[in-house]
Amino acid sequence: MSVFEVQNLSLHYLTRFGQKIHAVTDVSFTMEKGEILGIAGESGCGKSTLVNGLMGLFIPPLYPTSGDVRVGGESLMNRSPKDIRENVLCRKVSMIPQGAFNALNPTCKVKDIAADVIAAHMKEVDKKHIYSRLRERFDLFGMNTDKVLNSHPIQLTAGERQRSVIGISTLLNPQMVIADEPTSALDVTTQKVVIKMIFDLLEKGIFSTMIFITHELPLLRHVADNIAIMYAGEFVEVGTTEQIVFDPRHPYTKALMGAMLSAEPGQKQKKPTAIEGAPPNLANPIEGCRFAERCPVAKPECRKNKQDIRMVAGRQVRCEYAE
Amino acid sequence: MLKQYPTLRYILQRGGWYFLTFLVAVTINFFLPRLGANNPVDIIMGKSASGLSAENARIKEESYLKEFGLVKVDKGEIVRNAEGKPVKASGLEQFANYIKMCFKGDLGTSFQKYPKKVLDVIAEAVPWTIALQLPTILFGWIIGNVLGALAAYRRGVFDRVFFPVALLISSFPFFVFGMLLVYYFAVVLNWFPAMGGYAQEIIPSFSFEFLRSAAYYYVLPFFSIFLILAGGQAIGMRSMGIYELGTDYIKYAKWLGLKESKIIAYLFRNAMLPQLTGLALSLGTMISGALITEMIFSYPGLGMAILTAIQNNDYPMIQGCTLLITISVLIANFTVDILIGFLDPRVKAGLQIGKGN
Amino acid sequence: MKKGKNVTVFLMGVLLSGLLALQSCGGGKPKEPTDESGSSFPRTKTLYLAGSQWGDPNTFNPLAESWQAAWPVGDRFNLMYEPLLAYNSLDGKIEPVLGTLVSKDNDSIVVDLNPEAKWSDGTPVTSADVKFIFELGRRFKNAATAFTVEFITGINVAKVDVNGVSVERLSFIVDKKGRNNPLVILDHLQAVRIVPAHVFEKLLSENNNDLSAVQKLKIDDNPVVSGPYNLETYSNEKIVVKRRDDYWGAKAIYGGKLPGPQYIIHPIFKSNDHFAIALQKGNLDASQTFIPRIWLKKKDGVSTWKADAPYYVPGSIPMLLINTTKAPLNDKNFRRALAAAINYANIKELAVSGYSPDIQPGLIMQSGIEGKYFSADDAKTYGVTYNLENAKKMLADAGYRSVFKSDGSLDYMTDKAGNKLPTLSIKSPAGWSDWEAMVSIAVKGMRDAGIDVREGFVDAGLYWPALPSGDFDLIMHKPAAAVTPSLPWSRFESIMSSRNWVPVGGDNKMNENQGRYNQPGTKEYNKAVDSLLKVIPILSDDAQLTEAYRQLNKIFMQDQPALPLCHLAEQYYEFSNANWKNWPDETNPYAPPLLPWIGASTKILWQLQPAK
Amino acid sequence: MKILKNLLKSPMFVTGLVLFLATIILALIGPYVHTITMERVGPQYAPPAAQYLLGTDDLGRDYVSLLIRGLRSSLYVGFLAGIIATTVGTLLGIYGGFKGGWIDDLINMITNLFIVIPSFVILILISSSLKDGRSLTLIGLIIGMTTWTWSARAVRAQSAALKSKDHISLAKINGDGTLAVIVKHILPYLASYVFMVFILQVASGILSEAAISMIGLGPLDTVSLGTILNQAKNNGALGDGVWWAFIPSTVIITVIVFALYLINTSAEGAFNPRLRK
Repeated sequence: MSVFEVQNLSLHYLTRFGQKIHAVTDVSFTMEKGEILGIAGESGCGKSTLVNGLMGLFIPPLYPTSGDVRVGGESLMNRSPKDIRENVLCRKVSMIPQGAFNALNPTCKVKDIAADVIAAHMKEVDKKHIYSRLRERFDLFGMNTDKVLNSHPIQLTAGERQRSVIGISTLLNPQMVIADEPTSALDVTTQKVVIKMIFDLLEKGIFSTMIFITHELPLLRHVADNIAIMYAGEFVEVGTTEQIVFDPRHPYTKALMGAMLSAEPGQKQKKPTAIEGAPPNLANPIEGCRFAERCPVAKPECRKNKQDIRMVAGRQVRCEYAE
Repeated sequence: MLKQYPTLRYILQRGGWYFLTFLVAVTINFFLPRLGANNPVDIIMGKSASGLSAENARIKEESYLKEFGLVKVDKGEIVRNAEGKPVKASGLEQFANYIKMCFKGDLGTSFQKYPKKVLDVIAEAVPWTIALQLPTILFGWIIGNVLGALAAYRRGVFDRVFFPVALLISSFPFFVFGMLLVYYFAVVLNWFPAMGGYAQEIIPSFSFEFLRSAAYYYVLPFFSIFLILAGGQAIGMRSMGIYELGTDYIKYAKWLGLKESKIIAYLFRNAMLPQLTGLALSLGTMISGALITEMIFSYPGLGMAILTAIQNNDYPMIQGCTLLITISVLIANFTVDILIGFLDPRVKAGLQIGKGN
Repeated sequence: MKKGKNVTVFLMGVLLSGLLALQSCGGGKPKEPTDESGSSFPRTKTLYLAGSQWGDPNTFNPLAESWQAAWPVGDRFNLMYEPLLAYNSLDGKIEPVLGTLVSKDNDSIVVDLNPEAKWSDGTPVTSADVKFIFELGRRFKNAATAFTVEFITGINVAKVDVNGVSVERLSFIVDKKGRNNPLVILDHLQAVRIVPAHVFEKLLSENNNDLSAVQKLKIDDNPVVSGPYNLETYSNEKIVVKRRDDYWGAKAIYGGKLPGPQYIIHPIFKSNDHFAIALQKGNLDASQTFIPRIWLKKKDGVSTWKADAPYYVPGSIPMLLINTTKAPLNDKNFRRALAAAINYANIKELAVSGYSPDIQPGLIMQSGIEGKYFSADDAKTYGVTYNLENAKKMLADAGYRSVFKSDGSLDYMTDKAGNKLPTLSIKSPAGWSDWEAMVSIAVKGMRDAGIDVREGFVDAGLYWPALPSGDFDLIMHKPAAAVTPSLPWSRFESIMSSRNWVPVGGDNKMNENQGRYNQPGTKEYNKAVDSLLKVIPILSDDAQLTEAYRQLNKIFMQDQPALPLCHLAEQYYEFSNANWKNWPDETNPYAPPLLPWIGASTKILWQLQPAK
Repeated sequence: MKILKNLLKSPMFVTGLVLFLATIILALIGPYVHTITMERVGPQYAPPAAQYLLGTDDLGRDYVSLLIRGLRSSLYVGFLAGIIATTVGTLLGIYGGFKGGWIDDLINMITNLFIVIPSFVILILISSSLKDGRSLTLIGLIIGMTTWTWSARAVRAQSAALKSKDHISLAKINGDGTLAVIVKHILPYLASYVFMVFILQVASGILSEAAISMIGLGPLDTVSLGTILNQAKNNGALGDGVWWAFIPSTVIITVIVFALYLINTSAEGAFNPRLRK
């Protein structure tokens, strides 16, 4: 049994005027223990929506259209928000958000936020116990634990903050950790430290699998086992890191790589926007290839023919002409 | 020298500015009324001279000028110029005299309420003003902010109904609201008394009867201010709350699966900080703020005293009242400055890094 | 700095301790009441009256200025300190209080002091008390009653035997070389309240004979009074007086009867409309305030003297004083045109809710006690009434020309020589709504007649100093507002007298004739005015008196130094029978329509009965 | 443009704008549709009837005419006060927030001074030294001169937050003068915020005028919505059930202020994307 399974997951937003926006369409993948999956794509491609879907967090106006998400065999679909909140978030699937700089409540001390997390998921735990557990966990991170726990976020360095966030998110040993650009605001040295810490935690078995979302493909190269490229709500190519980085087959992946590889790793200014044109409007039903409008090698029928995932050179590609 | 005690330095620095503000305000409040064209004695004489001969009127006028310290006095006699007219005391001389008296704890005697002491007038009126305003402002602030935070967090139907209503309520001119309350609940329905601070047949004392009566008479004035105040606060809080709702830490808290009540608490705690400044301002200005409510309900308080003092150029009264307002505004602001320094770690951290505020 | 801090700390202390001690705002004395119900005054024994005290009660010192002292000590209130005589404004009779009027002639006014009269400390009221207050002005020029010494040279005291009782007979000697005015002395005898000399002499000697120091005392702790009530308690919300069961007059004047109400409470309201609400709700038994559209309140039990318009008894005349030293206002034809341009009917209906009769030209009212001096023929012959066409004609005849803008509205006015005249302004205190309405209506009419006039509503702080210094074009004023024995002479005197004439400018002030009418020493000076004003007070023959008044009124109408607007009550008088009944009214006129603390109306207190 | 488009989609904004424009149109074309007359047209407090649609006041004048006049006055006062308060407040707020240090403290002190001195003290004192007394313009000026403190505080906070933004630090390093930085780099960012401050100041100006008139310190040279209410109060109209003396002017004040609040709130949502959802 896989640790994490996603089958044909489609998600939509329902606007106030009854319009459906299909933000995520037909996403499938499975992950095994110890695996790190990188997801890359332009901003607005549906990454963040997918993240909510993967956690079973369907807060209106976000609704699941179809498909299933299973963690350790347990489905996250059709469960009450309270159930998800209490039993899934943090315990099964946990999130390391983007921009840890602001992710911690500025008016609370780190230990209080962490204690709130424990209190939210466990019944009748006494404070002392919570703090000793916290200290134990934070001692793993190679920081001045007492100082960090007793500080307000503003008093911490960026690295300390990011590590605190990771510490808090993994406090309850989730099976899956979703990290959204966890290192984007950090300098190169700190980035390395943080990534090392993530590997450590994975190795120690504190969490089992991880999804690493970024638009910095070069970073994924050092981190991920597999990479999924997302475009306009769809996975367009999924393969091993080697395959995606050195041998992309989908035109979009190729374009993305072209824009990417020239950039120095860690330089966030260069965003993968060098591709001309804009993604399609997901409110309108799209029949053909979603990338066709911007695709340098598009053929007329691309706009008509629905593109399905197919296996090309050992990886999944959503392009009938890829080879 | 205080580098190692940044908090203390911050407090002293703020305090220093407030003290300076205080000095300037007292000076301005002293000289401002005296810039006006009319002399308080002229106003008094206009009322009390009819039927007097010119000679007697002059004598009376001079005795007032002397009594109020508006002319120079030497050994109990008015100093006169060559024509025998009294020599006016200059503004600076009056100011020096005023400051001297202040240090003795004497704010002087009211011209208009002669021979009442300014301090007595204030001591009689201020408890009512505070009793009317303080709970109203505090309750209005708390309830408005809680509702605003709820509206921000819940959105949906509650917000869609609550928000326009709050907006409409705070658009309403509060004095008309007060008058309509009087008309409907006092005159038409006869549920509540129309005016006064307590029943006329009661003498103020610490008896149950007085307190009950005061509470009964308190209802309409309270609501006349409360609803509109709470509405305004709720709107401010709602928009602060929605702003905070979009911040990363709230999103993260949701992802962490924190309880709703906890998230609202986070929201409230952060959105409240800017609202505190508003609270300080209303608390500071409450001394003069209840004037219209006093008029509409014939409620006891300082507002009317200030208005009549200014209309009649009652210098000592104006000075006394503005001194009180100055002190309360500045203390309220100072307190909030310090409080925010303690409540908001961002400000505190800023101090330690040495950025000032 | 340390001391400044002390003040701060002290003030904050006041703030906080005040919050904790609401009862300390009781003003004078937080004395426990003594009646049976603990902390309240039973409604059936308490009379609620209002309208005489508007601000905080500041002092109860009878030597303070009358505007400073709180009800019932200031003004002409006689509940605590009593005058010698009381004037009945209904029949013009002088009624006895501490004294009885024996005779009045041009040499002296003679009053017998009631031998029964006693102070609340048991000492009798004697001639020493009377002399103390009437002659205080000789000892201290700044005494509030200093005006009396201009009129009397002294008070002679004699012991006489009246019906077998030894009585002190006081002769107030008219100062013939001075003002020579027994009429005003009569006013004073019912306006000046007698105070206990033994109490105040003691206070004076304790204060080094410094009257200012004594005037500062509040005299609010069990004061020594002669009247039927004494101060019980007060705060900024109300003043309470309690019936004195040992009041000397109960036996000596009222046949052993005490007044009905045990307490009188005067609530202090901050807004005009509260009086009407309080009367309607039965929280107030009588009031003396302007309540518009009083007929609408009838259904709620609020009554007035007359059941129908004008509801009240006219007694005073609000008018526009004209600054007669300024062009074009120095032209009497112009002034008469102003008088013809005012729509008096509109003023009566809109500004004062119809509480005025249709007025006749001149300064004499056509009804009441002074009605006997009124001549309808004179009014018709010499007076000016509202007539726009006539006003325009008068202006044109006098050489004034109005220039209109293209839209038909008035632009400006030119005088005989063709010079543009400045816009005239009518000063009136802002917020006195009935006066504001009168001014607006007057301005409207004058502009319709082509006169460039505007409303000049100013804060009271500017109005009061403007009046005596003559700093106005036209100004609202109500001269001789109190109904006293000297009316209508005092009204003429305060509009027309040149006795103290000084020009406008500098520190010059005039406390009567503020419009500077009839400047002495000029060729226009009309000697007849001042000689008539001088002779009327010493005329005793009714025919001569009527003739003199006719002359004076004729001059007034011809010269028009002021513009009377309507005839209003001296004091408004509204009452409710809900809790106390038997108030005097037109059908039961046992006392004048005043609240029961002025003049002859005090006797109302003995006639009131609880309604239930 | 995009913001405007977004705004026009917001029902709150559209409602606010329509209401506000309606009052403006009423003020502008009212005199052409309805003959304005300050003459007496009927008895005192005549109830609404064909010849005077909203009845008459204490002087028998037509309330429709008075309300149109009053509306014009109130809008004038609101805009005058709003412009002054926003200009003064924005300039001082931006400058203080941007400069920081003792200049900020000084400006903060001036702000506090204006809070400490009650506005009606200034109003009475100034009007007593002017020959013509309190004019509508004077009241607008004084409301503006005493309410800018609020704008200054609000703008200061925004400006202080902007100060640390990269492009501004860059401009400073490039040697631009303070004024240049403020005009070129800060004002454009704050424009939308200043607009919202202005909207609120206009609303508060209209309410303040009404409150000042209610105390009896209203304009002496013209009719305003506040003076209409004050007249009605002084003449005991409420006690006699003369609702037409109160309700129409109250409704107009409420509608203007409500419309401005709606515009402000929806604009806040448009300018601040976080509020948009």
